[in-house]
Amino acid sequence: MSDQKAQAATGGREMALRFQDGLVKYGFIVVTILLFVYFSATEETFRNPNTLFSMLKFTSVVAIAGLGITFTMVVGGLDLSVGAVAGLSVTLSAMTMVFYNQQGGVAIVVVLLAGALVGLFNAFLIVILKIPDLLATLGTMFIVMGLKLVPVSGQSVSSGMTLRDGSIAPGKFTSDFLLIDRANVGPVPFPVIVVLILTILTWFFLTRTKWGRMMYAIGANPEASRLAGVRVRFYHGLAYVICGVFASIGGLILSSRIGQGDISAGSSLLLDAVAVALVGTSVLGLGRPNAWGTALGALLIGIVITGLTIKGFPYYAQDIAKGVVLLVALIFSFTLSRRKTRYVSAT
Amino acid sequence: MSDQKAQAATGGREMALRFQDGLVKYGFIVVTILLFVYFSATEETFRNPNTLFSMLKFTSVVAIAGLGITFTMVVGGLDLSVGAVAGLSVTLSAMTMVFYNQQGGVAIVVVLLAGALVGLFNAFLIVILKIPDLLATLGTMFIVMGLKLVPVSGQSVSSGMTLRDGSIAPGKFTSDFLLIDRANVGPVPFPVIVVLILTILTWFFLTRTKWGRMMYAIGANPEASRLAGVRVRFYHGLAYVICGVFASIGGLILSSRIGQGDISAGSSLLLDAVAVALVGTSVLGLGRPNAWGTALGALLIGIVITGLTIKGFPYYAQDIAKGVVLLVALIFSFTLSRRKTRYVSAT
Amino acid sequence: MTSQATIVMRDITMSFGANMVLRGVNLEINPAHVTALLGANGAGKSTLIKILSGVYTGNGGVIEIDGEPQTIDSPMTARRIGLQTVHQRIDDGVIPGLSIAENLLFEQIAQNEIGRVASLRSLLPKAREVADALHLDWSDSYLRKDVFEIGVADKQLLILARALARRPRLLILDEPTSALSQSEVDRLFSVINELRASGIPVLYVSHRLGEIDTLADRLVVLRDGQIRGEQDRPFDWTAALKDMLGEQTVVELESFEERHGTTTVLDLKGVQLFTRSAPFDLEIRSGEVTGVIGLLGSGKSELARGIFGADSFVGGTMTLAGAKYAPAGPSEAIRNDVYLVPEDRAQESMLPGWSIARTASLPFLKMIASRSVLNFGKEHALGIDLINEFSVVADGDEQEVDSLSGGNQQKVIVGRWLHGTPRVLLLDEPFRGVDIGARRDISRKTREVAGSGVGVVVLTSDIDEVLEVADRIIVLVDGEVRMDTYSSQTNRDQIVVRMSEVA
Amino acid sequence: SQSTPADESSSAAAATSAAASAAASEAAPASSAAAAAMPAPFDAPPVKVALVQNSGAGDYFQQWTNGAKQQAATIGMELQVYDAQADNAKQATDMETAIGSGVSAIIVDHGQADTMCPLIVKATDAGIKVTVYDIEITECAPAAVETAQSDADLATLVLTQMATDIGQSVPVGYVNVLGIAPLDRRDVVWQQFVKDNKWEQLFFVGKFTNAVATDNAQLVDAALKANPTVKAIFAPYDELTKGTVSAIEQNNMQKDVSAYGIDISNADIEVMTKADSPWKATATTDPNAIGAGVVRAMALEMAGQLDTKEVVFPGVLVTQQFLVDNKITNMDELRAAMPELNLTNEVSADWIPPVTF
Ligand SMILES: Nc1ncnc2c1ncn2[C@@H]1O[C@H](COP(=O)(O)OP(=O)(O)OP(=O)(O)O)[C@@H](O)[C@H]1O
Ligand SMILES: Nc1ncnc2c1ncn2[C@@H]1O[C@H](COP(=O)(O)OP(=O)(O)OP(=O)(O)O)[C@@H](O)[C@H]1O
Ligand SMILES: [Mg+2]
Ligand SMILES: [Mg+2]
Repeated sequence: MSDQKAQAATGGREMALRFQDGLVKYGFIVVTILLFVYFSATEETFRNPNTLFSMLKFTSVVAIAGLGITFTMVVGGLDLSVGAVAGLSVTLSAMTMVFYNQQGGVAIVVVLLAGALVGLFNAFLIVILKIPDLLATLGTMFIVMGLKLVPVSGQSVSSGMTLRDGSIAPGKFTSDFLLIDRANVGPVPFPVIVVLILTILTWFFLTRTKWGRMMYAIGANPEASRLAGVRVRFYHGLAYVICGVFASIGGLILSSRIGQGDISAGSSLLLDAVAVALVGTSVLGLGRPNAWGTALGALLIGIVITGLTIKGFPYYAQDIAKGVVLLVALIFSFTLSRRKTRYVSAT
Repeated sequence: MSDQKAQAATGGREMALRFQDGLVKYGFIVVTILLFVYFSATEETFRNPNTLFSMLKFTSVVAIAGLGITFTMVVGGLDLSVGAVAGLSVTLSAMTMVFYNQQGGVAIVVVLLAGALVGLFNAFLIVILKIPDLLATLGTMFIVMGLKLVPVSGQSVSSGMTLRDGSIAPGKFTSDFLLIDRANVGPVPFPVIVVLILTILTWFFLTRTKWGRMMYAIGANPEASRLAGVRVRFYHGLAYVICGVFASIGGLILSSRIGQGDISAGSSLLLDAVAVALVGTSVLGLGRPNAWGTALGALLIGIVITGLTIKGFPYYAQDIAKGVVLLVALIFSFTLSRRKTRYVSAT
Repeated sequence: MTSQATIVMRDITMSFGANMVLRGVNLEINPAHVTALLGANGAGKSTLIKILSGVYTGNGGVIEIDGEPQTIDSPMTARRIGLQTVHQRIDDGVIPGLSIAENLLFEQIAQNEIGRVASLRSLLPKAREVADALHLDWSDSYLRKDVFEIGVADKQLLILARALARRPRLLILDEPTSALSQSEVDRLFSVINELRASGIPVLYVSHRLGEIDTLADRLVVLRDGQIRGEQDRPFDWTAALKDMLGEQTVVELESFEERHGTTTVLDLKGVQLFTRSAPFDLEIRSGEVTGVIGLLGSGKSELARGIFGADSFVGGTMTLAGAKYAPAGPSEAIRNDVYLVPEDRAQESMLPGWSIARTASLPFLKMIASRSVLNFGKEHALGIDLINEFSVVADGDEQEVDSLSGGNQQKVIVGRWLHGTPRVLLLDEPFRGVDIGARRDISRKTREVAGSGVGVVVLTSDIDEVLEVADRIIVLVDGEVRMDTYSSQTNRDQIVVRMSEVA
Repeated sequence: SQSTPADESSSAAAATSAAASAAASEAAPASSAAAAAMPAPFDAPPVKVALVQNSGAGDYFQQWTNGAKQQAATIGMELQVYDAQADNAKQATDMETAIGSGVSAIIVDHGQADTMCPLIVKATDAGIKVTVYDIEITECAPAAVETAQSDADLATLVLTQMATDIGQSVPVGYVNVLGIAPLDRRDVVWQQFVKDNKWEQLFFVGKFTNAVATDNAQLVDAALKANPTVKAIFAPYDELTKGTVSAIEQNNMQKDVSAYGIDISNADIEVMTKADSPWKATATTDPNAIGAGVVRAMALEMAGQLDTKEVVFPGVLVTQQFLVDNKITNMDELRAAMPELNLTNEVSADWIPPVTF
């Protein structure tokens, strides 16, 4: 705040400052493009459109979870339970189809409901019991991770498995459900379409509608919002419900991709999704969580990881890359940016 | 906050309020004791002192990492890189002894230096580059996780392994190093002693010295602290360096326990340590991060998990338990507590 | 009282835990009247207002509007009934991250008075209408700006405009002018007069008696949670002050004999405050109180913060008692015995949940620590000292500062610096939101300190305040010194003229 | 999770065993009624034995454990299960707790030799009988019994098949993660086959994460795009194989590229038998049977009837052809068609009722 007065005061070299602002605003996108060009130039495989699409496809889950987290970041929180929810969705969808021999449609409904339910639970902890977001969702994470394993006694669910009563599981992953991940629209994989739609919806909701504005408001200044008669608790909770639903959508794609109720699914999702959403806050120098930023963040990380893999780097190079990307993004929005970034904290 | 005013406003029934305060202050400890009594009563194995000590030993690493995190929470941040640092320590100590055939003492020095170094890096990101704590340490976490695998090309380091150049690794874990975890002082395992000492040191530093006082000040209101002459950047950074060192101490114990450079070591540490430190804020109804709270939190989680294991619950029951314990603790300090809890946010 | 009172409050009570703040307030607000609400810090003014505006639901009493009882259980209901409130804290009014336009329309959006779906562009015209309520001619590009980037003054104006947007049945203003410049205050008053003319009642809270004198038709005084006095024009101020401060008789402004410092303690050379402003030289002398006065934005805080090392000047050098002085930060300034009481109490001085003793000892931990280990005995003594010296109203040195009323909070954070050994003591807006009693206490202390050979600088935008405390008066305009003289050699009017001169 | 994946040949549900073990535990008293036949210490049930697992998570370990429990029930052995959740450090403390808890024998299932050896020695020194599964401890803890499935054996079985299918000097791909004991052992065999058959290894990818199949699909996908000419891919762990298969399908290369794996599960069978699946053959053991076998070894050791300190459980080769011909859709049918999976003849004795799955 005052640093920034000082910074501004030291100004005068207008040119320099304008350049800096440009850097903050576009630097990130430029980096993304440069990387893309570099990889395409050096790796013929990378140029191949299939590569591009399967890359987008692989980042779709992270992107969707990231969008969910974006909502919670907008209201000044952070949902740590997205990974667990995605995992839950995988197990649940498998159970619905394999144990109870239901149609894919039913599985989808069940999963979305479950996601909303976990979101409601988070909302309850946060707005009713007044537990800070970060801590509440951490607790939820542990609980969901554990609970989902109870009905399947800790096992992955796969068709033809033997049930407790010794009978063979009647159902299997229905072909239509498997299409969620495997269908293409033209050359474009269906999950990518989903990401696109969800991003546009999120963007519209957050920037163009009353509800979105209220969410930004309670994130930035809950007290002022309350004094202005905003139903703070409602919107705060709503963000978590939406986040839960988004996470479960990501879970559906995962489930359809794996084709069985893999109990380990989703465990690596949380940190990536958080990273993506954080990177997103700095894209375009907006300095606040936003839909396109998150989507771009996912894309960028996808590019980096695919690029490195094709270039034959070992898997642990990817973690380093993730970290570096994240920090670069943060430097853009916090170190270089002269306006205070308004990503409000989680507790 | 203002909700809480409202809550307060409805007050008046003094008795009830006093009971509530009692609950907030001691409820948590009571829960711990009850659980302990219950398990001891029902499980003869649990009564056995060996069990008690190996339980304490088991929680020692989490407790130490938790103490580290406590420092960063005091200055209003949160260090997400502790798990990665502990993992790094394991790999580094193994490399020093196995690859370079050094003494255990050397390994210890190297590890502690590395821990401090990572802490410095976090400090740099946070106080110089002004990246919010949570985000900066998230980035560091990714980078450290990846970097530690480069020199060992992603493999666990064990004595007698073949090196890149095809030769056999010259060294092994020295017996004195292995004693770190395996030595006993009387009946008490050495790691437990370490936890005790570190807890006392932390408690003294935070509550009895001017440094600790200034750290709490920074956590409460950085700008006000700065204008009161506190060297905010220095102490904010210091907290992260200390945290790094603590994390690496935890890593040393892990390393000596595992007896090899297990690359997966520490991966489960972060969330547990955070949970413990958070639980700690609510113990004694202090509502702020504090040394004894963290230690007690670790103990409680240790009791619950050991108890459940001995009672033969499946592994996933433990996650559920962790979540529940965490939430109960949080309800004590946020829902019931009438004073605003002062765990300041992470960003 | 006229029978057709618009708003009637009967036996309003409110308590925070054990602390009973309002003990049966009876208040009538008549149409076409500006009713001024006076009261010492902590009298309960804001609390009363928060009950009227549905922020708190009081524990007792009735509110009648045009005869029928109303239950105001939320800000929403209050607004629906037509009670518009501008709360004391500016930060409680604006939402950073949203544009000025969105902030102007915020309540309407929240209440669905505007379409649920709208782009920023489509909001601009409506936003301009709202701004017009206060004759603010803000350009579209300005309306698109993030509220975070605008000055305190504009924030206050924005909030006022928003409150006026829909003609309210009652307008409630809680210390609306503490951040406004004179011209802006005048603009606000003219709008208030229009409202009054059109029959709309206004409830007005302020510590600035001058304003109340020019504006109010009636004044009510709140003390110990009850109405202790009501007057219609013309006002008898001594009576009002007695009602306000009760037994604690007003320390009559003893016309102090002017002191003239001889030795220059701090010497500023070629100091430049804003990039747009010209550099100037300035000497701060020990043994006298230097009053720096200027409108908001004139750079008083820049000056103070620069000397204190909290921010760096655009340019210039300083020498402290002959030695070169260029503090890298506040800690270095303090080591050189240069202290600052900053402008914004809540943001820049107070630590949430910290006791009086802890707050007081923070700048001088060395004094209460031996080899860095704290001595709680000494700390306790320090706290008690402070409470006695400044007659702070508190349960003891363990009470949390947040739970004190404004004036007492200010006493604590001013008083704590006097435990050090100041050579230069800077006070930025030390009287903001402070009642007359506390104000006299603080200014008396300040003069004592100066008397003991300290260079004291008081920065304020209020003429009464500066005349009350300062030996020497410096007028600051747009970051430049326009007048530097002893108060005996100037007068109020001259100062006003100089202040409002534009470069 | 670092649970040695190579063994996670996920197969039939824990469920079977759960049901059966219920039955068996009723059988337990009966068997002790015939206690005349039972050698000490099993003549006085229940005999407390601790099972210290590196990980109980996931299908493989669930079934391993249930196989063990089921066999244990038949001879009045009461298992106290410690589960370290793939955390080597926790397994160490679990082991200490077990030693302190006063059991007469301990079974150690997976873990790091460096971590567990000193503790195993500590146990054997304390007179506690120890049987380990899949940890190399013969040198460091000679007093304990070491059991294992033969990874070399498994790899040889499937690679021989691969060699006969694709012949010599062809371009191949390799998906594996080194640094994990069983995968390393399989790697040795692979290197040998590559040399002997003059195969040209075009790529070697693979990473071990919490979601192996999905994450490796991404790697192999990229690798395939870079090397479209490969004829066959060896991925010696079914999670890796599944990833490989889905990557091959991503690129519609089922016709040109075939995959060879190790381990099998219901899901795997589904994958192997679906129309033009590239997964041609796999080699496996049944974790239920292994669990039971290890318990039998422990029992014999406790009764002083075990004449060796090393027990190796053989694996079997399962080809796509075999599955299709016999219309096999899940593990139970596979076991029916391949009774040798039950290992009933390995380390058995007449007083130990055999269990099948
Ligand atoms: N949320 C709260 N919790 C506890 N006490 C409170 C709270 N808000 C106000 N108080 C106390 O109620 C009393 C009245 O506060 P209030 O803000 O109404 O005074 P005020 O007349 O507005 O003073 P000022 O002129 O400084 O604004 C004070 O003693 C204050 O300490
Ligand atoms: N953090 C900030 N961001 C944007 N504008 C600011 C900030 N702080 C102050 N300003 C504005 O900059 C101008 C100079 O601020 P400053 O506080 O120095 O004025 P001042 O002369 O001290 O008047 P006052 O002390 O009454 O606010 C004012 O218009 C103020 O509103
Ligand atoms: Mg007030
Ligand atoms: Mg100012």
